[in-house]
Amino acid sequence: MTRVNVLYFASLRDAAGVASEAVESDATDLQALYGELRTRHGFTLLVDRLRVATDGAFARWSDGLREGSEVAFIPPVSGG
Amino acid sequence: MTRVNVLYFASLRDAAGVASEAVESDATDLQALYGELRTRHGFTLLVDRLRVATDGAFARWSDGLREGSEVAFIPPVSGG
Amino acid sequence: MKRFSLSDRTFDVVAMRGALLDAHAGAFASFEGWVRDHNEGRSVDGLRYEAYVALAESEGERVLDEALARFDIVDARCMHRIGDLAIGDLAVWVGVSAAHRDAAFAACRYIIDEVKSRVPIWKQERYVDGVAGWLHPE
Amino acid sequence: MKRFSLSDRTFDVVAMRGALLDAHAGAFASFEGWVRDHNEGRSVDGLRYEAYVALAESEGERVLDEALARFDIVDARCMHRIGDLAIGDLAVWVGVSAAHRDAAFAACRYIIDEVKSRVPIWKQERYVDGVAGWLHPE
Repeated sequence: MTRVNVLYFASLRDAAGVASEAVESDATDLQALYGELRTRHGFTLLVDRLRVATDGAFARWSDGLREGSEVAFIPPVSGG
Repeated sequence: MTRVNVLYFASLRDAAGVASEAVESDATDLQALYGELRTRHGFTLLVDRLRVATDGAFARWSDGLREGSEVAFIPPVSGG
Repeated sequence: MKRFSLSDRTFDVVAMRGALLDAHAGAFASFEGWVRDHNEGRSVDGLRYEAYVALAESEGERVLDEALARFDIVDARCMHRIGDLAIGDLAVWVGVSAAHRDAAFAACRYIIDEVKSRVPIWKQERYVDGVAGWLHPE
Repeated sequence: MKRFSLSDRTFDVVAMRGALLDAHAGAFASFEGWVRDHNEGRSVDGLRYEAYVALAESEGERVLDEALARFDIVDARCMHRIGDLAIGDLAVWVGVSAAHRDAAFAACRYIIDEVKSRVPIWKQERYVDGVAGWLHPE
């Protein structure tokens, strides 16, 4: 099991009901982690509409989970 | 003879030595008037690089001279 | 030096512009996004911007770095509001100084386009009829 | 109402911009031309703008009218300095408000391009080495 801190923004935060949570997971990569959390929280956004970041930098969905890292799922942005 | 008031700007004014002058001319159109004044003042700008205006509005070189009107020769502009 | 920044309160456009005044720069282009009173036919009451601050700051800075590398400009800045905004509030400001206007316009356009499409900031509109939603454009 | 104007002294950009603030307009693009310290390799000390005032005002107004007709914008303004200017002085200002940024940028660019190419204003540069000339671009 790898322990990470997950950040939620915008509609993902509304759906999760929290801005962040500590998660323990056996997921082999970030895409699998999102799949688990999507099931748990009922997220409607599919993975191909998101980007993912770890520790404040964009990451690849195929990256593995690093113990103690911060993982953020980035819904389509709407600044400006 | 038609009497007009001619305005000079920028390098034309420097060459003429005056900002405006009263001119009496037999010129049949504004292009011929410019030709006369070019000879008199030694203007280097050829007519095809200028535009012409009468009484504050752009005019055609083929327009005739109107008694008492204000004629301006417009060198290439360089605002902005 | 930081060229991109987030601000949780009204910011001073005059000071931002002043920082770009330069004796070598003949041209200055700027863009501002304001909160409109309508969007796609609905009356808007105000809006809220939220950011993933650490990543928004680094990605915003990257956009500005790209603009400086791609275009023949002297300098550039971008500021984006976060938090609650009312109708008529300034949401985003971009300013670019350059020797000539082609580069100033092109870089200004590049920066606002990239900030809108890449920087992790989200907008939640409050409508006059009460329903609010986060905007996640396709 | 006049949207184009000439000014023989420093003008207030903040007030000009304020006049374009509008609850319907989400986008604002502006352009400023400043007096540079060099032009085509020569050191510039300052410059003088002269206008055929009556025709410059009517032709400038026509440019603004065209912009309002061609682009989906809310409003626009342009101010051009005349007289003596020093390095760093603001020579020309264009501001455009619109619902969306495409039209704001396009109209802003149109206005400055047309003003530069059509409005009877002439620039005389003063060089550090003393020689000054009126610019009459090909």
